[in-house]
Amino acid sequence: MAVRTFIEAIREGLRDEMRRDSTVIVLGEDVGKKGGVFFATDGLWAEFGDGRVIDTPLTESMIAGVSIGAAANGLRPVAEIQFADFIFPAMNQIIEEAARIRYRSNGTFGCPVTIRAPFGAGVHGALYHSQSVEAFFAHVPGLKVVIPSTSYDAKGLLRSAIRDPDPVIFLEHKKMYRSVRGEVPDGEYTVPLGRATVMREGSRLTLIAYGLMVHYALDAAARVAGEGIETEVVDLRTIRPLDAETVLASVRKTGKCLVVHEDNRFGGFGAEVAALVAEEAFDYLDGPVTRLAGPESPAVPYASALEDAFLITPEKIAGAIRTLAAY
Amino acid sequence: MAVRTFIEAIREGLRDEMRRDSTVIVLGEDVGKKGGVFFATDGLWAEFGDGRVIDTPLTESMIAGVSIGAAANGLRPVAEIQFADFIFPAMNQIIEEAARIRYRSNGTFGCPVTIRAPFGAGVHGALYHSQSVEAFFAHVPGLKVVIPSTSYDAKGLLRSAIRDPDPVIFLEHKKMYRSVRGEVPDGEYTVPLGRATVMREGSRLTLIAYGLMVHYALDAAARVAGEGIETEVVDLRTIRPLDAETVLASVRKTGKCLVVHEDNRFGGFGAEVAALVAEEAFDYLDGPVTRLAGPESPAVPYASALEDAFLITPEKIAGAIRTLAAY
Amino acid sequence: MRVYSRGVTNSGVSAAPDPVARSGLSAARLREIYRLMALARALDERAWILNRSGRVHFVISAQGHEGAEAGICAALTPGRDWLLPYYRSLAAVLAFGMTPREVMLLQFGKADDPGSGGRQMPAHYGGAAYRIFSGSSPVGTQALHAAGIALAARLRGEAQVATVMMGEGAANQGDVHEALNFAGIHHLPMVLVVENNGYAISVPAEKQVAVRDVAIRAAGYSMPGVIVDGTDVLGCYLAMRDAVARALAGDGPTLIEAKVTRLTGHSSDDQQTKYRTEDDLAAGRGRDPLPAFRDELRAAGLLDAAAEAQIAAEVRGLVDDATDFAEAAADPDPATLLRHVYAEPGVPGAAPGPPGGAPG
Amino acid sequence: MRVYSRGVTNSGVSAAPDPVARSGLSAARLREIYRLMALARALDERAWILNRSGRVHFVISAQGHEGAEAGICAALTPGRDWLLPYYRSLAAVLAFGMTPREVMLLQFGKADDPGSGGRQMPAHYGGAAYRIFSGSSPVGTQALHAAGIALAARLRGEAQVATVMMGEGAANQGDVHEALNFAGIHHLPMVLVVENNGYAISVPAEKQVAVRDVAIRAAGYSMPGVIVDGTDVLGCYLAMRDAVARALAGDGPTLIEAKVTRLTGHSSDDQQTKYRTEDDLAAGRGRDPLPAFRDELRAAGLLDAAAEAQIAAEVRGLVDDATDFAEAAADPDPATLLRHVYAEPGVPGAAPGPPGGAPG
Ligand SMILES: Cc1ncc(C[n+]2csc(CCOP(=O)(O)OP(=O)(O)O)c2C)c(N)n1
Ligand SMILES: Cc1ncc(C[n+]2csc(CCOP(=O)(O)OP(=O)(O)O)c2C)c(N)n1
Ligand SMILES: [Mg+2]
Ligand SMILES: [Mg+2]
Repeated sequence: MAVRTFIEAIREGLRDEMRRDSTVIVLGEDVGKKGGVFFATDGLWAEFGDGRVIDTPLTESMIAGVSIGAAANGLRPVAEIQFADFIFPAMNQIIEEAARIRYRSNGTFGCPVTIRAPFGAGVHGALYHSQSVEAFFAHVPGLKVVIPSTSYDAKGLLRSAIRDPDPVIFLEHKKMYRSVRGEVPDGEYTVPLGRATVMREGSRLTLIAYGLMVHYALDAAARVAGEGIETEVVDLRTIRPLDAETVLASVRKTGKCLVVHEDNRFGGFGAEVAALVAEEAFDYLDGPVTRLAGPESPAVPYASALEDAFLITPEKIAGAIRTLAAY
Repeated sequence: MAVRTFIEAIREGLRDEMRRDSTVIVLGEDVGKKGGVFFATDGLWAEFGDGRVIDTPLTESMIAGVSIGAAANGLRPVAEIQFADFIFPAMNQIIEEAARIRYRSNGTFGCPVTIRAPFGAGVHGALYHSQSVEAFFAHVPGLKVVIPSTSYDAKGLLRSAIRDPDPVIFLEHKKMYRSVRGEVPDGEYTVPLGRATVMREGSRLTLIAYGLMVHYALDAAARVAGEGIETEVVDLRTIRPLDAETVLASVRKTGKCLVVHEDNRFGGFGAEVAALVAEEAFDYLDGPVTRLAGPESPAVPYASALEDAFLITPEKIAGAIRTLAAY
Repeated sequence: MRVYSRGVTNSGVSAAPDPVARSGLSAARLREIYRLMALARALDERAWILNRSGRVHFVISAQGHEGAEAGICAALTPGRDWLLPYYRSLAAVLAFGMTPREVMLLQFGKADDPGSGGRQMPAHYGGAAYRIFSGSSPVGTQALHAAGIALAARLRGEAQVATVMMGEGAANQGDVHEALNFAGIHHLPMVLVVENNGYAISVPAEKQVAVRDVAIRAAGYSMPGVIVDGTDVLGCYLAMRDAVARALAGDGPTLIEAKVTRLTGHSSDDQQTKYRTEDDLAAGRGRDPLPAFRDELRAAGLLDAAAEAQIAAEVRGLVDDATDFAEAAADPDPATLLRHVYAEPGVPGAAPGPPGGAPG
Repeated sequence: MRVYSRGVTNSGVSAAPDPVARSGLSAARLREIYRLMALARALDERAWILNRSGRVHFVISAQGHEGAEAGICAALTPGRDWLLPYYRSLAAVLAFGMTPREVMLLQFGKADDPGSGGRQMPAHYGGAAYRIFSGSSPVGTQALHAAGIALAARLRGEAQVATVMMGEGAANQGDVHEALNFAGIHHLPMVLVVENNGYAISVPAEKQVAVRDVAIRAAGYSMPGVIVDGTDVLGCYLAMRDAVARALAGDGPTLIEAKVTRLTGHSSDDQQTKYRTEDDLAAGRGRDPLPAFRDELRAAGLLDAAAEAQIAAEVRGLVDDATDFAEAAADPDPATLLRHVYAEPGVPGAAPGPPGGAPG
């Protein structure tokens, strides 16, 4: 096993799938010679050429829409949206088209498209290079939404996403690209979509997270462990379909549930997790299902003082754990 | 007081605001001579002319974007999106622009734009003339989202929306346009944004709804009242900002909460209400917060047999009330 | 910008008025085209009767658009080429092989509707077996799908043309601009057919399009822009024949604007007298492609009374049969409401393109 | 399509090489334009130094674009007209009245940044006092805002021109097509300035734009399309002067494409040697508008060594002052994180347009 940064794992996943399946193409802004603004596609253009690694015009709706058409005609496009913040021009193509093609055609057309996008804050990206967009897509039947937190999962889930016959939104927290590293097997492996994983076992409460927040949650859990609070940390990995079983099994065991995400709280994905738990694990709960999430600001401001005030930190999580544990 | 259908109340609201304030303009597809596909703007073109009632090209992003610019230069545009299903091309303008202009400019620019759109199913509209889109917008700080259920509220809330200094998404369930009627005062009145209202008092459980579902909820509440189940029905009216006080006060009284909407359940607006209640009213709950919502289908199918299977009905609501009441 | 009009051939010289000589199509093929138009018209008229008698909820009509579509599709090769239709593409989907029964199954929303199993509104065509890509209601989106389909064909080195149809109102959508730009950059085998009927529901062209001719925009994407008269079926055919040749030669896309007329209200929910003058409506009726093409064939001696009567009888029979068949067909089973949200094991759900092809 | 180039005046006849005669601008005004360009350049260079020394997180550069912007803005009337800039519009925002201190406050993300109070990334300009509309990062959206601003001006019968700037990559966005179409239909007083520097980050123009000249697209919206050389500052001025006259006369919008060069990487995060050849970079450096304009003024005897030195000193002083001022300025108060999400009582938050004007 080799140690890989998060971004290296993604790059390898792309490369391996392109080698394995000649119908896989990559398209997006600057994915060619430059190799992507975060270098996720670095080296692919050199290896696979202009035909399969396409530098597109600066038009996100086109990136999504052309991917849909190409998929209808036998390809498996992996589209990159340069920043998740710029996915909104493609919303119509993703929600009205990609997500509904199989349904509206009664199963006669499919849409095997993967759309990758870096999301999340903490890198001085300001209002438009920091957003979390998962809630918009998680709500849409017909889509799958994947958010890995480790190098291993990033590669394994990406390969599954590319092979999946349905459209997958694959969100990568950009702060993890170089800060997260971990072991990745050299050979073929995949991680199935739709399965959460317990990253740390605990008895006192369940903490549900995904992406970067998993790392912060583990950090927080380690801090409070010294105080005798044993936190179980569940990494959702795929938020649609949600692995309700794993979530509920954990909460039924611990009796308490804290959901953490960086996106703003109101109508965020945490609401779904909380609502699920509140309904399905009601008899097991001995404390309120609690959400710790980004503030109700339209976006993340640039100035460090403001950005810091916005961000979720391990300290804030530890605080929320303590409060809930003490309930 | 005159009796008005829901659509008449909206039309009068538009007309009265245009008469009151010469900066109010109306724009959208077919809003001019035709008066809109549902006749919401009928008569406005004849009264106010080409300058203030603008038939736009078939381009929703333009409708939203031009409204934003016009608002920056002193107008108060009321844009119509012909069907809520067609709002997705405008998502970028609404979410990235309208919702963030005040914030990003530190309060030096505002965005007094109202965007009206008919939504909802039950009129054989099939996949693309039936959608519920409220969850997408309710999640976005900077936006307000209004969904009236009565003629009185439709007019009063629309006037408040138009006068509001911030962008308001104003969603009208199209099945109510002609089927709902009610008294509307002749003179000036408004209904404040952000305030829910208790439509029926009850002690056994709280039912939270908005739009058409309020009527179905009242119907269902009347049915189960005969069985001794007294249901309190709360009409949210504005879903962002949410009147958490009214919701929580009701649930703290009844101890049980059922949320109903037509949109699909997963990540729908009901999740936010359920999560709020689960967290803030935990100690008062004597039953699981329950959601009754549309199925996880990417849209509403055309054939009546399928559409009927999709739709929420008073019977289904009554069933959910009975189950929760019996908990 | 090129204009194909009667009396002008492909190569620009003055033509004999004879349709066979002008088009290079056989008399039999020309009668087939006429028959297709007549069939489309008859199916469409029947749908209105069904609607007005309360048997179907909704009709959106192809009347006035049949000539352009029939001419254009005559230059395409069903089975090889792809069609991305819109709701007025009835003649086109018939040309691509969809049967009257299938059209009526969609009109009634029945389980056996091949494109959607009764899920889509009438006129929202789709048919994997015919390479007709499933369409949605939001207009213009399918231009990008056409570009994607063309890109895949090109990558595999397969000769396929992706033809996408829409109204002039839809052509203003951002997606169409982005599709033309992408297709222009990559010289994709794609043809955009804009059926300009002068209205987007009630909004006249002057208020929706900043130019008189949408075709002029083609120059902005390095592709030919062509204007054809939608009542000149063979002009449409010739324009498309050139566009297809260009596409297959790797020279890239073409934008064809067909000037057509909308003979009905926008849909069964629309009353067009509210916003169109009687003069305007009369002018429209004068541009009906069906009698125009019939007269052209008659004048050239290619259609006699007997042939006409035979076609009329055949068409009537097909429409009656399709109506009866579809009306009697089974409704979708409510238990299928949640099928095909995601791929199901054993259901391929892939387009007919060779899935395992080896591009690059 | 019109082309404004050196030696050709507005009216098409061969011109005297004298800048004053060619432009009709006074020698003092020409020196002012040069000073503006030099100031923009110096501020920009300072930002890179600050970035490379770790004092600011991010720079996105205007170097190479100053000539086009300075020339264009010389034809506008700050206070009356509106600017919808993009991240390379440093010279334009200075022309509209933004001060070097204000630019640096934005660069450092300080509380007193007038456009956003430190909330926006550097180069995301805005300033209600200057009629500079607050911009976002998603490219192209501001074209629609410009159309809306122009619409409001027209409705009130006020003489205002809305000028919107963007790169040639951004011009492919659907929003830009929709904005041009709307502006064309309504003959709005709007000018779209496309600053074509041949790249969208790393993607060369051939892969992002299907045509060589974006200006050709203007014809598709019934407006003039104009090409100007971005090193020809007065050509840019003349083109814009005509566009402004047209806009104010009610004749509608204009699309001006300025051929410019990007002298730096896309931003401080980009290494352009990875995707550009040394020849290409050298050619770009040869098209720097700053020495070109300086030489033009020198040659005409409008700028002597003393004047040049004085401008240089002045600019250095302004940049030093702005840097020191901004670096020392206060950071935003974290307690303000949730302010201005919605209107606050007492904060007007409206644009400077007359809010109560009586249109129609
Ligand atoms: C994105 C979107 N907005 C609005 C509509 C509603 N709508 C359906 S057809 C139509 C007019 C279309 O006009 P045009 O494109 O000219 O086609 P025509 O019907 O005239 O053939 C409109 C506004 C839609 N289907 N999609
Ligand atoms: C909608 C959107 N997609 C992607 C980006 C990321 N991005 C920022 S600038 C840029 C390239 C812009 O190129 P161009 O418009 O030619 O302007 P230039 O930077 O060359 O002046 C890209 C891709 C963005 N800001 N907005
Ligand atoms: Mg039309
Ligand atoms: Mg550029």
